[in-house]
Amino acid sequence: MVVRNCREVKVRELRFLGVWEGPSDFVELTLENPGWEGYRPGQFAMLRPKHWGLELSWGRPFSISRADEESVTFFFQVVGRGTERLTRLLPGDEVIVWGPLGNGFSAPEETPTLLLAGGMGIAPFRGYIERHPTPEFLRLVFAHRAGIDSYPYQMMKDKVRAEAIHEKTPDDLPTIIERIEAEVAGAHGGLVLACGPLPFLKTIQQAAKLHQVRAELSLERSMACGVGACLGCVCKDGQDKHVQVCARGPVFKADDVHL
Amino acid sequence: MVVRNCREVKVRELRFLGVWEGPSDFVELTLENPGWEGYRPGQFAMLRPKHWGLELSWGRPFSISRADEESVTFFFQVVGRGTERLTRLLPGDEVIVWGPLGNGFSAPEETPTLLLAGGMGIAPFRGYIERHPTPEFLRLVFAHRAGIDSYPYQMMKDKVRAEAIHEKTPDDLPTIIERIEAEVAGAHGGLVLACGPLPFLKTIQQAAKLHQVRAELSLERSMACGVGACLGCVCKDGQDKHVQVCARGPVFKADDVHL
Amino acid sequence: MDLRVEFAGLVLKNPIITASGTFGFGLEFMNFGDLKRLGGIVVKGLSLKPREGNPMPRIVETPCGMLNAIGIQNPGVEAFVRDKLPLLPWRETAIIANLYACSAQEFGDLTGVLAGEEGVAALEVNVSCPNVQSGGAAFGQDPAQITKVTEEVKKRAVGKPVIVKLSPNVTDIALCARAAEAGGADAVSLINTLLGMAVDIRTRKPRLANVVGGLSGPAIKPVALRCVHQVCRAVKIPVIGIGGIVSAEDALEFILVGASAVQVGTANFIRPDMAFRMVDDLPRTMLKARAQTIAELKGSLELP
Amino acid sequence: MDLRVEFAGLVLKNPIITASGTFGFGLEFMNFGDLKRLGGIVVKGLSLKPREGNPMPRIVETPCGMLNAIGIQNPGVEAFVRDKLPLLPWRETAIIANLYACSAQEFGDLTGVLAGEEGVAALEVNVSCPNVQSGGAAFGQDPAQITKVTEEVKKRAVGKPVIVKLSPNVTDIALCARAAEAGGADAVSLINTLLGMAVDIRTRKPRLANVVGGLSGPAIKPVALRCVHQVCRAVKIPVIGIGGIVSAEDALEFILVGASAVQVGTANFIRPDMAFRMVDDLPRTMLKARAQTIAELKGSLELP
Ligand SMILES: Cc1cc2nc3c(=O)[nH]c(=O)nc-3n(C[C@H](O)[C@H](O)[C@H](O)COP(=O)(O)OP(=O)(O)OC[C@H]3O[C@@H](n4cnc5c(N)ncnc54)[C@H](O)[C@@H]3O)c2cc1C
Ligand SMILES: Cc1cc2nc3c(=O)[nH]c(=O)nc-3n(C[C@H](O)[C@H](O)[C@H](O)COP(=O)(O)OP(=O)(O)OC[C@H]3O[C@@H](n4cnc5c(N)ncnc54)[C@H](O)[C@@H]3O)c2cc1C
Ligand SMILES: Cc1cc2nc3c(=O)[nH]c(=O)nc-3n(C[C@H](O)[C@H](O)[C@H](O)COP(=O)(O)O)c2cc1C
Ligand SMILES: Cc1cc2nc3c(=O)[nH]c(=O)nc-3n(C[C@H](O)[C@H](O)[C@H](O)COP(=O)(O)O)c2cc1C
Ligand code: FES
Ligand code: FES
Repeated sequence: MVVRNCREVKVRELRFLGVWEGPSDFVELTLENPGWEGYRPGQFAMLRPKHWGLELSWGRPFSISRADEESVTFFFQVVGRGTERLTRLLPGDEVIVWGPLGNGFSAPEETPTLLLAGGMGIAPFRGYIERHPTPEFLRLVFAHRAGIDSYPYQMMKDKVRAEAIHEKTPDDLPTIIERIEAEVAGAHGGLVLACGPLPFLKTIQQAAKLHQVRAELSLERSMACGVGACLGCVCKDGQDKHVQVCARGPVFKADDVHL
Repeated sequence: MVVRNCREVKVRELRFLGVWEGPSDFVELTLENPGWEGYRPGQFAMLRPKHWGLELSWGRPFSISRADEESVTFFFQVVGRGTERLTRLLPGDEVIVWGPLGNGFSAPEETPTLLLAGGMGIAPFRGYIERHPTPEFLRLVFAHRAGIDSYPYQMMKDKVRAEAIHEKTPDDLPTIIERIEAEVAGAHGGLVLACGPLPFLKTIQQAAKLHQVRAELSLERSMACGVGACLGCVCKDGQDKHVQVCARGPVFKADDVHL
Repeated sequence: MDLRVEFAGLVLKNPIITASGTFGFGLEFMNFGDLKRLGGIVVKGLSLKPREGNPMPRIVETPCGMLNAIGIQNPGVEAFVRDKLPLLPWRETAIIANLYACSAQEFGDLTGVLAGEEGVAALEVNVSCPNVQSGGAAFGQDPAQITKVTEEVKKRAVGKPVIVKLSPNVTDIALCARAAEAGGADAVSLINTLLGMAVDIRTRKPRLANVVGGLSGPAIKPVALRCVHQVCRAVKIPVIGIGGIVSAEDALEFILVGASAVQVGTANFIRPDMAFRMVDDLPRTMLKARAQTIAELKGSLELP
Repeated sequence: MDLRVEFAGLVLKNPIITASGTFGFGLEFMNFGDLKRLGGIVVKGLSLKPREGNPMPRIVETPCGMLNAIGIQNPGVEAFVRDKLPLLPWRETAIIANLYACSAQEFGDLTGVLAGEEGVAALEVNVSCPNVQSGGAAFGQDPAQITKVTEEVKKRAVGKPVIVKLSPNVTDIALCARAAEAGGADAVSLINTLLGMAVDIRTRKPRLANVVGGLSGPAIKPVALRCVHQVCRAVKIPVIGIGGIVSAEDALEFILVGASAVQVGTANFIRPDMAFRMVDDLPRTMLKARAQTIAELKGSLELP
């Protein structure tokens, strides 16, 4: 497992630089530079606007989508009260941010690596592709429901081989599952990295096991602290022990986690 | 006591048309027309932005500063969580508004009427002056702490005789109290209308009693319902009975209320 | 869709009832919606004699809630019957009288005044009195007293349904519910407010003149839901859920754990048409729970 | 300004202590502030044997609060003493062990393991375990059991201060505090969480695998403040205030009603440097209360 660089982890109050809103409820949020150039894609941060008040007790976890010397970007979908309120940020508003948290995806050089993204699971792969030492070894397969323009897919496709699979209706699902399974099987000898909804991850975990493919899965859980303290976000690891997704994940080896 | 026109009282969701922010924390809030042309100055409304969520349990009461066929305007100072959040309204946001509530000030024709405003107590008098049938009988005396440009004073001075008294330091207070007492004494035979902080109202009540001047005072209380139902906002009337400030006030005859 | 609910001899057109003390005598809300559309209205607590209530300040806003120490200010039961009841649409909407007294005897006398009133659909007995400074525990904190008061009211209710309103400020609310059931209650309603307090460090004084007051609002919803869950499993009589309900979804949560109907309190202060809006929202919210009737939803919580 | 507080044989540099279960073993927060600046740290609940805790989901956000049913997942007291305690700045900051057990015997054994540890400043006894032998009610809901457990811990604590942590889920928390005092407790801390519940109308299931859980956060502050007020008037031993404290002002409110110190729980999730910020904010907040020392503020509430 990748160990995070603890010295970087701090709470900061970052100014909001501007929102780009895509169609419907998909939002890219850019904050001033937190100094995370050394983050590992797959790591996340907890976000909480300073003016939130007390109704929502927790920050909200989001994958770091990309970070450079200028700024850090998150990419999220509006699904509830917290994400809705995030879209009401005004330029200059400060957001309390702690991170980078958890571990990230492995990024071995010159290793054929299949990136499987389901919906918002595409977020961490944007930075992954940008930072990978040998991006020509990467291939992205992106399963999505909303229109492709809702996601930062095109700019990723410009950099690596990429294919998108559109789930237009629930009837498409069986074909998509088959396709994902085939992709995992075909990745034998390489590495599979996956981020997306739970059923998507389960399909990949089973296929990886069946075809003996090395895979890493990024999990989601409701999180209160984000730093391993509250024990609210646990899953079971390979030894059937409860481990914190925020601190021991969110990226797990596929054979070391119960979904 | 003026009885309100009940048929007008409704809950509405009014779009926010724009904020004018004066120096520091004095804000004028303009909402689309609620159809309150028939309101009585001194009446108030309860305001609550639709997106407020649940942290604040109550709406916030504000005097109707002015209303016409176009819009309604409130004038307030940022003093706590609710007023602070009101300043975060974005154009087009909807505000839940119920009103006009309570009774208003008397507005007898051709009666010398002294308007005594303390600080934010100036708010209702703006509409009062605009609507008065015989404004040449009005005189405004305005005691204030913040700079005069924080208040809509100048535009009122353009319409009626008006004087402002600036309380620059607490040392000015005794002089101001004396002045107010003298003004009330001088209003004998006419009518005094007052709105402002509690000590200000107390001074006026005592002077009115002493000099036997007809006076009406607008009271403030924390309010939950604004419609007389919760019994949270009571004061004692002349018979020492608890009466709701929201429904039986906020404007009381000076000799029919305990401060 | 069928929103009707029937329990304790009452037939309500929907399960949304406004809670005592938060909806005045109903009349204050006539500008904001048609009272006939509500399932029921519980009026402000009534005592035998008029009461002036507690001194000011009586209310404080707290995070997602509020404290109140009104002290049951009310014009007395006779003024209610004479001045308010005739103006209420009692043929269409259940008007429930909320009874406040400080002895079993007084409760009985109050019941005597109301039992003959055609316009009163049911009696809700407030045994919690959290606002009133008393040396020891309130009635509602002593199961034996609950049984006694319930019997007394029941005896004089002449067949009118008797609902006992339970306090959450107890070790075992299920025990209190059983005590009401044992006394002959036709239903229980819960929860009344949680005992709370607020202070001001600037003045170094309590924020309520009464020092302590009752906590209500969304803040207490999890406690209320737990109490209703426990009580529904402890008694056979119907249960009315109260506490922090601010949406149709909240209402259905209480029905899911077993409530027959709900009462809406502090939410009436969020906006005065809230209860009417909740009635409007019920059908589409029931769709989220894949339910066509309130009856099928009631108590259908799946436990692990 | 003097932020120091002394009580129950403890000397803390300030009254801000982090609450059990919300600050891990302290080590998780080393990136966010200097642990030495805290008055104290109460570590996650410890049991004799390691515990896996409850199944997921374990936490739910509620209005101005949260529910948790972690189930005291912990590596066991021995792992704590071996792996965590040596890494903590126990010479500078009071490290308080939180003890969780389900019988008086087990509490005694736990105490035995910790009593000899120099790094442990005090023991906090969590009596919220359901007492299986007495029908499911928690130890903490039965004054006699509280006395018994306190005596057992006190007997084996070899002079280490014993703090009994009280549950608010009782009719009379002052009685529980007196029971702890009678058992020899050096202090009481309160409140632990309120029992609550949340359900999902879409799945028709409870939102916690454990069905019920503990409510914490600003939502419960008024209840906590009332409990501390009642307990401070009922016992002579020092009281530590807990419940919904999210600012230095909140902390001073508890001290005003009589607490000797406070614990900060759910607020640590608002931002992980919250406890450190509260220490920073104390001096300017004391100015608002016109106080130069914590001691002069303590219990200085003016009652009507
Ligand atoms: C490590 C990590 C990284 C994440 N990265 C991203 C990202 O890059 N982009 C993105 O859009 N989302 C991401 N998520 C999910 C994101 O945290 C949730 O969508 C967000 O917290 C919802 O907040 P809300 O207040 O809007 O919703 P709430 O009102 O809290 O809940 C709305 C709905 O979302 C569900 N939900 C709430 N929290 C979570 C959660 N943590 N995970 C899954 N479902 C949840 C609830 O059950 C409910 O159905 C990530 C989650 C984790 C744990
Ligand atoms: C009938 C009526 C008309 C009013 N008209 C105006 C107006 O035109 N312009 C204006 O600026 N203000 C007016 N007020 C006062 C205004 O309602 C309060 O300033 C506002 O509610 C404060 O809300 P908050 O959330 O910002 O403050 P909070 O966070 O609730 O409290 C901040 C401070 O203000 C005090 N406070 C809170 N509510 C009130 C209240 N209702 N009255 C007095 N003090 C209060 C609190 O005690 C505290 O000290 C009026 C009040 C009433 C009752
Ligand atoms: C201002 C106020 C006054 C109340 N008065 C009464 C009362 O007179 N009788 C009573 O039984 N309950 C009274 N209650 C309690 C409510 O009926 C209800 O049980 C409680 O507020 C919890 O519900 P809620 O969270 O929806 O408000 C009052 C509550 C409030 C907020
Ligand atoms: C996630 C979580 C875990 C907790 N674990 C424990 C525990 O192990 N032992 C204990 O005595 N209290 C535990 N508590 C209770 C807190 O210590 C505290 O008493 C309670 O949360 C109220 O304070 P607050 O409102 O500041 O959070 C826990 C609370 C939370 C939120
Ligand atoms: S969110 Fe607290 S342990 Fe993971
Ligand atoms: S605010 Fe409710 S009665 Fe006046």
